[in-house]
This record gives sequence, structure tokens and C-alpha cells, in this order.
Amino acid sequence: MATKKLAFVVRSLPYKTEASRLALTHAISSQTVEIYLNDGDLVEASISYVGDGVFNILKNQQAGKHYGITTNEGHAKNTLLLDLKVLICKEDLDKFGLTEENLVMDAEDLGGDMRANIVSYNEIQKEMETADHLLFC
Amino acid sequence: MATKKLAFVVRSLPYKTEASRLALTHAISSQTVEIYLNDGDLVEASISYVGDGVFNILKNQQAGKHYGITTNEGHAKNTLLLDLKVLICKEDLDKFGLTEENLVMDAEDLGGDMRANIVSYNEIQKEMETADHLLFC
Amino acid sequence: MGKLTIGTFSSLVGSMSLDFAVKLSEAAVKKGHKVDFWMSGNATMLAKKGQKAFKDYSFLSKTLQEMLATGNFNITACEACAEARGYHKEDCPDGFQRKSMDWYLASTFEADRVLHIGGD
Amino acid sequence: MGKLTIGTFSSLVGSMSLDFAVKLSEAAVKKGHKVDFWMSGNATMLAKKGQKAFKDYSFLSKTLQEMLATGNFNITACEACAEARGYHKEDCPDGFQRKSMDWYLASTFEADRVLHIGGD
Amino acid sequence: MKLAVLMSDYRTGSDIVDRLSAEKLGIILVGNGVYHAAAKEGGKACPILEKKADFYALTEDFESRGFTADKLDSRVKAVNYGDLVDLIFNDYEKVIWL
Amino acid sequence: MKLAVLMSDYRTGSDIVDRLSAEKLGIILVGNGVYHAAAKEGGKACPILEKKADFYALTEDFESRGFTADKLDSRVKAVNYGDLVDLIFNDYEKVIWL
Repeated sequence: MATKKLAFVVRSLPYKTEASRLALTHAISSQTVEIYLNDGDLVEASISYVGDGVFNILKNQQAGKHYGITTNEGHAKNTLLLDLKVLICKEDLDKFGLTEENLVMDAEDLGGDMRANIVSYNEIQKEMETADHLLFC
Repeated sequence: MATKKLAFVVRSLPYKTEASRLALTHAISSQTVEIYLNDGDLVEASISYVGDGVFNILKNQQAGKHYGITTNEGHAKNTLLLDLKVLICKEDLDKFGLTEENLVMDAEDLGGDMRANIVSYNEIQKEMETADHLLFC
Repeated sequence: MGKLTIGTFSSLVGSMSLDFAVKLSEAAVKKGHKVDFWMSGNATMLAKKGQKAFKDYSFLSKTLQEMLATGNFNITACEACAEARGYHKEDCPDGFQRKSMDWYLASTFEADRVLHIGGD
Repeated sequence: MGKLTIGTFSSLVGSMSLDFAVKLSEAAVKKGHKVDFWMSGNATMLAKKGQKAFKDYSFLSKTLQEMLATGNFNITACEACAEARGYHKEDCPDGFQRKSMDWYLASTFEADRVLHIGGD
Repeated sequence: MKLAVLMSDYRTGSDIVDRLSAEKLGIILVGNGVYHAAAKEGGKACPILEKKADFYALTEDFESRGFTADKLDSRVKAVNYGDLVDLIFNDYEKVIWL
Repeated sequence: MKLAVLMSDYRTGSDIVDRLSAEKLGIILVGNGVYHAAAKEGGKACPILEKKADFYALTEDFESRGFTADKLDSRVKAVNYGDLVDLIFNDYEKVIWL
């Protein structure tokens, strides 16, 4: 019986490449990984948004309307619905002039309880230190 | 009977992506395009290296030895062997401390007569102005 | 009405550059222009039959077929690039062509505008 | 001896990131380590049978088959990513697996080191 | 020359744009290039907007990323794919992608 | 933590490296990341090399691009793929790709 902690760190802009989208979908798949593991073993994923990565969680992304694909906003909401730990770097929000109002902070409309946490970079550094593996993208 | 001038402008680093390699192979294919055109019609390609693009023509690239692929150096040499016009931005060479000695300047060893031209950015700007189409990569 | 030649070197799924090229073509064809669409390098991913639609990925086959039906849209893959990726003749979607690189250069000869999407 | 899990999200031909991942795996397997190699997104391009060797493009199939023969190398493609690109079961090279994304997460559970190559 | 530059990235390409000159220059922000119009760092607009040029941003692309037209820098005009086709054919002679 | 950073790009990623801290930090230049060790702009070495870290560059990658080991900044040690495997397993606990 053990838990392995994975820290996904999203640092790239959404859409142009697959990097951040696939990080989110893979993090979400931690919810179904038990079928491959022994009883009681777990993989726990957290997601931190740093640098340009904070643009992944802007509200009102219209990629579905224009390009027929699910948005990174939608994926970010799903991570909260599924109770993954979500950290957002405060210094980077400040740099870009972004606030809670602009961002996906919860999945209340879908029945989720979890909220994203706006934290200083130090907290994200701690998350990285306590994780078993780091997955940057 | 007409000639269309294409100016390829290589501005990206070699290898990580396909961008500059494919620009060179497409420029080279201007030599065989006549089969698709009417008699006397021509497509003429020039190649200019600017910014980070100047690293495409460094000598002694060992990508063949290490990764089993033809080098951008080899493609650059072929453009000279086939008498394509080649311009290299002097200001960018100066910025990176590169000189003729470091670069593919001719294809003499393969029997080619053409030499690459180290020119100021102004000359490259003129090349762009006289071309019918610009192909940046 | 004019002719636009677009050269694409990007990847299908996840790289929105290829979506851009398809949407731009669609807008041009709708306005009555002719479009030649060249796929080289990783953009040849568009030239594979049997792509499934998933909501997480862009799915461009339908738009491409609609454009082909207008007669003003020509889509051609670099044959060597396709073979390098394991795409053979029988993998090529209906209406798509496979040619050597000089086809692209020839297409620019009569083009009014050329857009070379070189980056990945 | 340890276990290395590599997650790749890049493109086969022209993106040297995927070449890097294969060469690193090869070096690790040669030293007796186990390697799990996950292909998602555009990296699933490796998971297509019948790729032809051209001197202009990297050709990784041979190295992959040699690694598979050691028994210490496992290579698995994201099934949905492959289907989105039109790669069906019969397109999958011998010895390759197709799984859902949670396979990658499960592989990290016992991994000593994880290298997630997220960029394109 | 009349040159339209399709700028598709946020973190690369500015070095090339800085040097480009044209009698008529259009900079059309597409893909992740739209952040040049929509993002501010440290309260400052992107330096590229200082360039003497006409600026456009593709509506489909900035909306996909969560921005609305009123969030764009005032120097930048919103256009859609149809407008873009007209710009390319009617207002410019050459087009490049960065 | 003991962290190995595989830096694969020349023009992006430095903002992330600047902030990373680790008791033991290794920066391994691979792919186009090797230009950080081999290229100079305006006669100056790349600022990333000022970081308190151990620096490595992958021989296969700098040689592929036309550089030899004697052209690398003196702070950077050349390693091959075999050495890289040993570094990852023996000297560091976590590995990231930028």
C-alpha cells in the first residue's frame, strides 16, 4: 500500500501545441489508474500553473465554437471536479494582471467542491519537493 | 515565358523541428519544377539566412553519424551545387561571432562554382522586395 | 478571384497551425478563390484515411471533403514524407493527391498569394 | 538496475525530441535498466507500421525492435490518440501495445525516474 | 512592398519583425500570436505594437483563448477568417508566417 | 531535492529555470539547448550559465549541430547518452524536460 505523488507543472501556453492539454488529460487519468495497480496502491496527481501556463485557465474559451475541440478551460474544470489539487502561481497572475475573476477557480456548476489555490511560487516549489515525480509541460 | 522568384528566408534553428530542413529541400526542388510548367516558364529560388537561421550553415554537422540523417550542412551545400542564390546576413554573423571559416560557403569539393554571399540585412530586404513570394521558416 | 497556395509543415492534432491553414482555405474557397494545399513533413498527418473524431482533438476530414467537392480546392501530400510515416497509397483519403516537392513550387507559379507555414 | 518511464508527446520525423527519447531509452536498456516508453499525441506517429527509411528523415523502427527483443523495453501508444490519426489495430507495429492514458500513470508508480517530454 | 505578417507565436519571432520594413506593413496576430494584443506583462502592452504597421487579431483565435474584442489593445483591429482572406488578396501582395 | 533539468530549447524556458531551486541542480543541455553552451551573442556567454548549478551538454547533440567540445563554455561538461543515463539514475532524483 503506497501512494505515489505526481506533480504536473503547466508552464506553456494553451492550444498551439498539445503539451498542456495532454498534461491535463493525463493528470485526470490518475482517477482510473487503480485498475493497473495492486489494491490500496494509488497515484495522486497535482497540477500547478506557472509562467505563461496561467493562460490555460482563463474563463470563456471558445475553442469549441470555433474549432470544434474541448477547451483547456473544460479540462481544468474537470481536474477540480475530480478533486485534484490545483495551484496557481500568484506572482505570475500579478505579472499578467489576472485575478480570480478571470480564472477557472472551481467546478461548482458541475457539482464539485474543490477550489483552485492561488499561492506564491514558494508553495509550488514545496509541491515539487514533496512529489515523487515532476511532469513539466 | 515567365520566371517567378521565390525567396526562402531561413530564420529558425536547425534540427529541433523540420522547418529549415524542408525549406532547403523545397528550394532545391525548384530545379525539377519544369515538368509541371509550360516550356520556358521557370521558378527561381533564393535562400537567405537571418537571425538564428545562420546556425543552419555551420560546418562539420555530425547528425549523420549520431542520428542517421542527412545534415542541414549537406542540404545547404546542395543549394550551392545547384547554383541557387544564397545570402547570409552579416549583422547576424557578427552578433554570434561567426565568420566565413565556420560556414558552408561553397560546394567546390562537389564540383560547384557558386559561392554564398555574406551581405548586410539591407541586401536581404532587397531580395525580399524583388521576389514574387516570400517563404519564411 | 485569385489563387492561394498554402504550404503546411505542421502536425495535425494538437497543433492549431494546421487547423488555421484549413480554416483559412475554407474561407478563401467560400469567397470563390482557388486554393492549392500542400502538406509536407508532419502536416502529412492530414493525408491518412480513417481518422476518428474525438472531442479532444480537431477533426478536419469533413471540412476537407466539403472543400474538395467545390472543385476549387486541391490537396496534395509530399509522397516521400507520407511513406516515411508509413502512409501508403491505400492510406490516402479520397480526392487527395501525392506528389513530389516540385509540385508545391509549380503551384506557386500561378499563385496570386503564397503562405508558407514553415514552423511546427 | 532501475526503471525509467518516458512519456513522449512530440512528433516522429523532424522533431529531434522523439529521437532523443529513443536514444536515451537505448542507452538505458544497454546498461540493464528497464524502460517504459509512452507515446501520446503526435508521438503516436512512431506507432505506425511500414515506415520507410529515407536519408532525410530519422528512421527509428529498427532501434525500437532491437530494444523490444531485450525484454526490458515496453512501448505503448495512447489508443485514442492513434485512432484520431487514423491508426487502427492492424497499423500497430509488432510488439507495440495500445492502451488508455492511465497506463502511463500506472507505469510511473514503479518507476525510479520519470521523464515527461511535454513540448512539441 | 505591401507585406502581411501572420504572427503565430508569443515568445519567438519578434527579432524578425523588428527588422522587417515595407511601404505598407500589416501584422496579423493569429494562434498564440494573439497574446501580443491581449496580454500585458507588468502592466505594459507588448513592444511589438510600437512598430509602424496596421495591426489585426483573428477573432476565432483570441476568443478560443478566452479573450473578447474589448480586451485587445486599442491599436489592434479584430478580423475573422473571411476578413483575413480579403486582407491577403486585396490589401497586401506578399504574406509571411512567423 | 536533487533535480536534473533537461533543457531542449534555446529561446524559451529560461524564465522557468531562473526560478527553480534545488539543493543539487543539474542543467543538461540537449537538442537546441546546446546553443546555451556553444553560442555567444554580442561576445557574451548565455546568462543561464550564471545559475548555481552543474552544467552538462549532450555530445551527440552539439556535434550534430556543428560544434566540438572545445567550443563549449568552460562551465559546461560534455556527456554522451550513456553518461546521461548514469546522471539521471545516480546523481539526481527527479528529472524535468523544458
